[in-house]
Amino acid sequence: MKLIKAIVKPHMLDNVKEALNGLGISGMTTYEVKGFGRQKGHHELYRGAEYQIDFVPKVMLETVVPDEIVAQAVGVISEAAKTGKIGDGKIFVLDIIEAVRIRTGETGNDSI
Amino acid sequence: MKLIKAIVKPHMLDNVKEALNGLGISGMTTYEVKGFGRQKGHHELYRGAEYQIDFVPKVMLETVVPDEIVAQAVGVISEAAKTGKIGDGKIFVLDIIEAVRIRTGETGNDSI
Amino acid sequence: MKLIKAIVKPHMLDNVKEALNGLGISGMTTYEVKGFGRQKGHHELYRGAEYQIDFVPKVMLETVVPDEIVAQAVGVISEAAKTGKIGDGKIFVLDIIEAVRIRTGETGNDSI
Amino acid sequence: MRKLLLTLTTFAFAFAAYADEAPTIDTGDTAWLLVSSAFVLLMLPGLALFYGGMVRAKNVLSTFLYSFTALTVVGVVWAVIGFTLAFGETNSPFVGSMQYFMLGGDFMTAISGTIPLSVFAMFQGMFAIITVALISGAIVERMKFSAWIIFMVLWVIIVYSPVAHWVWASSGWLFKMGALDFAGGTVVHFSSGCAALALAIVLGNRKDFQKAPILPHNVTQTLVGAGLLWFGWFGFNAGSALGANALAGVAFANTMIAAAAAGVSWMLIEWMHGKPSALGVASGIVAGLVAITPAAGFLAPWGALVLGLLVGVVCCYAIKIKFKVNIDESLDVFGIHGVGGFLGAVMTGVLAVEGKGLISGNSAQVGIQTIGVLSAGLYSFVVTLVIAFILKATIGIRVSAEQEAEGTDINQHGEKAYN
Amino acid sequence: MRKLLLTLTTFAFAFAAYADEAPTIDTGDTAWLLVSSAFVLLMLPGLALFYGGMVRAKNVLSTFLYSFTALTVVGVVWAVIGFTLAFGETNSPFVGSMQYFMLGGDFMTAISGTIPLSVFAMFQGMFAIITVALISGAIVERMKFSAWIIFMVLWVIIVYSPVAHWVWASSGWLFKMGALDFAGGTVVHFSSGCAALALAIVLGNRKDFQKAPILPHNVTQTLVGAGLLWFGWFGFNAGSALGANALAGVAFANTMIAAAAAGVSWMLIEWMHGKPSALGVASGIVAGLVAITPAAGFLAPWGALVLGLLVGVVCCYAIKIKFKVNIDESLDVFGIHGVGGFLGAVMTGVLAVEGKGLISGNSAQVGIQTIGVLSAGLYSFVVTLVIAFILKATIGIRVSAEQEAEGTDINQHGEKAYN
Amino acid sequence: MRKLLLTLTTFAFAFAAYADEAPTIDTGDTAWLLVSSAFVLLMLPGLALFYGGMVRAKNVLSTFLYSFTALTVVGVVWAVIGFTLAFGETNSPFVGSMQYFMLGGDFMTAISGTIPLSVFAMFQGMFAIITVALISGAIVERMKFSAWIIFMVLWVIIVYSPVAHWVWASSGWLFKMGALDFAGGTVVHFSSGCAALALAIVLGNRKDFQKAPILPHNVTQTLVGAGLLWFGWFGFNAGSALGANALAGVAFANTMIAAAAAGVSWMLIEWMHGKPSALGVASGIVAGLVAITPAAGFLAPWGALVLGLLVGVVCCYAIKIKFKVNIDESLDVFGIHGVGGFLGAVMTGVLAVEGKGLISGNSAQVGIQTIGVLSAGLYSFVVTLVIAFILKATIGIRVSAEQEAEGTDINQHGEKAYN
Ligand SMILES: Nc1ncnc2c1ncn2[C@@H]1O[C@H](COP(=O)(O)OP(=O)(O)O)[C@@H](O)[C@H]1O
Ligand SMILES: Nc1ncnc2c1ncn2[C@@H]1O[C@H](COP(=O)(O)OP(=O)(O)O)[C@@H](O)[C@H]1O
Ligand SMILES: Nc1ncnc2c1ncn2[C@@H]1O[C@H](COP(=O)(O)OP(=O)(O)O)[C@@H](O)[C@H]1O
Repeated sequence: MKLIKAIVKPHMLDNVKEALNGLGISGMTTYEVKGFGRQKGHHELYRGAEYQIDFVPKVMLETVVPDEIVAQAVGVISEAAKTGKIGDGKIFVLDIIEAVRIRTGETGNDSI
Repeated sequence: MKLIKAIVKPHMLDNVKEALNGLGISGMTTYEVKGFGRQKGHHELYRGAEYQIDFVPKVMLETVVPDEIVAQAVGVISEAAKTGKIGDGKIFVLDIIEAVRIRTGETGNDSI
Repeated sequence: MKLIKAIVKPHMLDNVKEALNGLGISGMTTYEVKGFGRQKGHHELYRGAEYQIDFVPKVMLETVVPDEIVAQAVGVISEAAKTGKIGDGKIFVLDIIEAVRIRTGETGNDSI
Repeated sequence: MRKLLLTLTTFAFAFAAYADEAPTIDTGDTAWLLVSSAFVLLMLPGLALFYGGMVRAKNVLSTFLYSFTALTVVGVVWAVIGFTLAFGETNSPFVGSMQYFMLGGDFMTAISGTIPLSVFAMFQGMFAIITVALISGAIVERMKFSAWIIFMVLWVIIVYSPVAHWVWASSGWLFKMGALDFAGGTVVHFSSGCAALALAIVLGNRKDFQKAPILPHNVTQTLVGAGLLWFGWFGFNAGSALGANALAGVAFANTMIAAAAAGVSWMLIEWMHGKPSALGVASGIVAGLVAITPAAGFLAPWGALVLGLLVGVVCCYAIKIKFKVNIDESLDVFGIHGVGGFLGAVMTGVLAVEGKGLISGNSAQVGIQTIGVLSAGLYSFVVTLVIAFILKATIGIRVSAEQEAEGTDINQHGEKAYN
Repeated sequence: MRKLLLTLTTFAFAFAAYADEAPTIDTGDTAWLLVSSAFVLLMLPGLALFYGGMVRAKNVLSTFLYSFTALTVVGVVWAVIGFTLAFGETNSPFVGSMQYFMLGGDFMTAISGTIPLSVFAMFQGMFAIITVALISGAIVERMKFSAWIIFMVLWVIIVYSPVAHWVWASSGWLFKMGALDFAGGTVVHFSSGCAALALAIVLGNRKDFQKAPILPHNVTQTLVGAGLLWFGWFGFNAGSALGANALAGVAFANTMIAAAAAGVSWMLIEWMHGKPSALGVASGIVAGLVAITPAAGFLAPWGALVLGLLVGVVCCYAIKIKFKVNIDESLDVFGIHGVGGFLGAVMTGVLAVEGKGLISGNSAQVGIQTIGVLSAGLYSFVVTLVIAFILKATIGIRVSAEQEAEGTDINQHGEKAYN
Repeated sequence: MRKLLLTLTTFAFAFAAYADEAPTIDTGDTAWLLVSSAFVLLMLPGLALFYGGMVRAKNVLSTFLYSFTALTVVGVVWAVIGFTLAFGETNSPFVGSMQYFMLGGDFMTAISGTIPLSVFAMFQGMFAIITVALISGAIVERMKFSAWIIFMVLWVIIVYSPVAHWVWASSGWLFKMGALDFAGGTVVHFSSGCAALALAIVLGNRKDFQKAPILPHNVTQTLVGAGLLWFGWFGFNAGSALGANALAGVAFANTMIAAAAAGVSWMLIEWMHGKPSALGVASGIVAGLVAITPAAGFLAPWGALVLGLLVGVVCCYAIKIKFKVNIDESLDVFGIHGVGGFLGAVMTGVLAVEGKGLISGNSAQVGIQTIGVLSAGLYSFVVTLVIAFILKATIGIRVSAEQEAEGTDINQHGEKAYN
């Protein structure tokens, strides 16, 4: 199994989720993050003090999938999250040694 | 060392923390996430517009432990987080290549 | 490539970011977490009920870097995040199997 | 009743001329009107909270600013020209004279009824402000701020002030026709509801409307806002008695009862179809306040109860129409202020006691009410359409799709609400 | 004093009958009472914020709704039957007549003292509403919404209206006994405190009570709520003078002083044991306001200072009892309104000046006060127990354990406060 | 005008002595002043929100507490000694007598002008409270809570009460000199602005000032706060007419207009340099309210418009000075209340109508105004410096660097705002 971490634009999350569902991947976990990268942030001005805000709000999506469909999953995420503009985000793949479904105690591919 | 990522129900977190403490594991990091999976979300109705909210609030717990106690740790988390109802969550184990305690510069098992 | 996860004190984040920028690492993702560890939390008292709050607010910084500069990166983070007081945090390094820049489809070192 | 008292004032002036007896200020009436004016001002932060809670966090400051700039911009416009356009003495049925341009002339010493003219002018000014701000519920999350500012200036001059003249000035044509509007069901609510609809049509729907969930970011804000609105509305309605008298007492009681009743009936309808929601109770309260506005001084308490129960049901269904016709009048300005204001105006003709309404023997009133409210609404709708099209054709009326996705707070105002 | 004026009204009516001189409305008094009524209404959003800030985010809308449905549901019940049960003219020592059922009869024109009866009725209605809402502090995070709605209807009819009659109507038995309750220490605070205790007992503790931390989700809400409560309380207390007169001035001053003093003394006690907290200052302020309520028009300023300092200390300790006896009266309704209301009522008998209290030579008053407050409290406690048991046995009074864990906002109302 | 009425009161008393005709209470005036007092109290939660929204979440409760403890601590101090130091009858040009120590003597029955003395005393007390609270904007995120408490007690006794005597008591030296201060431009705003500056200097800058971004954690709080301030300010300014009369009406109108105008002009300046922000509109509104305070009853509406437009521009630039001189007067108390109060006081000398200002022929007034405002400011600045240095040398005035990083809510109050 592999853990896919995808950092995407917040308003593309729904798209990505549906694309993964399309592949039969229905388990995933998301959280809000702040990204730094090539995409510049913006200026904010509060009562005469100007601040360069570097971070850009992004969403991190994590999903653990069987080895067989990693490539496919990465592909559909890529496609579904793409706007073609800077700041579209990254996908990282990590190896998973073990996985457990707490409710049933199942492990491995059965658990995800 | 291994990184254990456990996605659990928010009100089970205290339980899990105590169980890990019982094993002598006192270092961990948690954050709030939104989970998608078999557990259905719920409907929300705002002024005539009905929305199916898929995400379910969960807590992610990450703890890095020495290889020797990984199995044990996974076991106690499983037990402590279980309600037996759908949505109890998952545990994933990943390999850690290196670990550093910033304060002292210690590395490896000494650092965690 | 490696994924560096660094848990640091919130007010040290700017320091760490600049140190990484100094190394030429400009891509990273951060989020707020709650840490448990040796650093004790604090007591809060609400209308006669006293609570021991164990968690301490921390920031998680994740950055994926080429293998060659992992050691250096870990070094500068360590340095930049250190106050010498308990609770300075940890750095964990994990292996990355694949990385993709969504916008361009580039993979590997080119993508980060 | 506001108009009745204005008439009385006119009579009083006339009488004074004959009898050489100057009209005098009553401190109790003046105290109540000073307070009422302040109460209505507080409805603006109230409205900002009410609306602001219902939008997404990335647009909340823009939403607040629609109300706060109504306070500032319309506040200035009213002092400069709005008041005199509405209430400057004249024989014109359509618009006031320039007598009080810049609040000059004898503004500082004149008396209106039993209160200083300055107090009357400020009380009326608060109505102009809230009416404009109400409209903003239809344009949230996508209108250009610059277009909003210009829109407000034009609308208060071209629409609000004249319509207020029609209904409340003693030479106004609707006033002369006998239309009853105690505190602004026609002038404030139906006219803003129609303007909201027109603006929503020209602006177009939000990208996510009927596509992705648009969840209210903070419902407690909306509830607190509803509470402030209710509080302020006592100034709005009972203040429209223009004195601290029995009429004010009745208007106060009716306002209380109608709001409570509509809060209950909206809740029950929701419960019938599912769960009773906080947003529903708040919406019902506001609907009740809207409907009782034109009627507050004309009904007996039982009439307020009936009207409140009715409007809670009607508006609870009315706000669903926008999904059917696919017009994103986002926060239901038409669905609540338009529909509720219309219902209140017409029902005033039905339920008014003391020989004023159908129920007490005046069968003509329902027709008069209907003509009055429709004329004002139609005028408001058409002029708003024209203004909106001109704005669209010149400086542009809507932010870009990218800006909409990013949120209007950052790109229109360079700031974020929550850090 | 409220009762004294009612007596005067009665006298005035009597006199009018003889002298053929109708009672007249004073515009200043009327203005003040209109305002006071609105001020008390604002205490409801204030209470919603005060309580809502102290619960967890998943239950905040339910908590807000307890106050907002008090406004709507009790608002309707009061108009239909509550007012007449409390104040309909009668010789009964226990309950009013049906004279003002549905606010009919001569409601729109009658005068009470120097103000329109409609204003008096609304002012009193706000008291009924806030009293019911106060109780909700004991039931947060676990009561079924349907049970709450039915509870409110029954409680205001069976408990509040009669007790108000006992204390404030000129034929009421406590009134006749000479019990002093300027603005509701007995009727409002002690009676709601006792009802809260009874409900908490029947409901049972929250699952997490004394087990897991139950942290207030937003203390700034609680502080803002305390601010609105303080503001509104001026209407509550100084409005109970039923006129804009010297008595109102004294009641206002005493309200200010007692609240300030209790805020200080609670803060100092906390500081003695650790750190002075924001929640503590807010709690002290409310405790001071509670205690001065029955006393506001009867004390000299130094008396208000003493009472305020005292209640801040007493309540700061009293709220810890619930942990000892393991009764989860969650937001300290009994600890603050019960204890503070009792203390205020009894201390009124001690500190009242002008021959009314112990300190000015009337040694009997303390006893009368104690009997008065205990009777009302006991009645409220017992009837509440009965209502609660009936609810429990029929529709159920508490959400399931799972719903409690999930939060009552989602499962009772189908919505979330923050998105 | 407040002083004029005080004089009238004195005359009235004198007259009463001769003519054996007691001064009487006017219920309308009393109603308005009761309300005005409550309105000003509401400015404190308003200020807490206004300031609290601009700090970081870890310091918001401390920031709220500065205002709430002003209510409690200064509330007590004012009752005990502040009021009598300011307004106890005397011939001293500098400080009042002990006549009303502990609000004793004939406090409960005395009359001031046409209102009960108790009402006058509370109205004035609210001014003392808000003045102290305003200062706190300069010390947020770093002052020790204990030092703040002691500072308040000393400052209200040594600075506020005497200065109020100078300006508003009929024997006060600035009053006798003829300085005009309708509602407190000098006493409240410039004096608190100068105190803020002094405190900021002694405290030193926040660690992050000009180093790391210090973002407002919740701008909606700040906007709601601005709304409550505006609302309350009507009591502040129009209440200073000490009656519900034409003067109150004018003061009300001018307050409305100046606030609106300054909100507009600040917005336009920001727009010129970039984007118009919500924080800017709110700041402009407050600046307008500050500047009109000393002038409210003396200007014609056009004067209020001019003054409002002017102060919006001036303060929008003035708040940038702190970055140049590197003095962290954090929330711009000097930049807005100091600068705005000074401008308002001086411009009152220019724009006052009816022969009081330069524009209506009184060329001496500008000089008198300048002397008046500078004397009060200088006195406030110097005494504050002394108090601050003593606090620093004894109990310490600032939290440790570590505590500052952690946030003052946790370490000063043991609690967190948001959980
Ligand atoms: N090396 C990295 N490690 C971790 N996260 C990264 C890295 N580089 C970029 N990111 C994340 O991806 C997001 C998008 O990257 P950015 O460089 O702005 O645009 P793009 O992906 O289009 O080149 C960033 O906001 C950040 O959250
Ligand atoms: N493949 C997956 N990858 C990442 N997270 C997952 C995956 N599957 C489930 N989760 C997480 O686990 C939670 C529980 O899973 P769910 O399928 O709802 O119930 P259960 O674990 O009882 O089968 C989800 O809400 C989600 O956060
Ligand atoms: N074994 C672990 N796994 C994951 N996170 C850890 C672990 N140990 C510590 N942490 C994180 O590092 C933070 C600092 O650790 P702590 O033990 O408090 O201090 P120090 O790093 O100075 O020894 C914790 O708050 C927690 O977020």
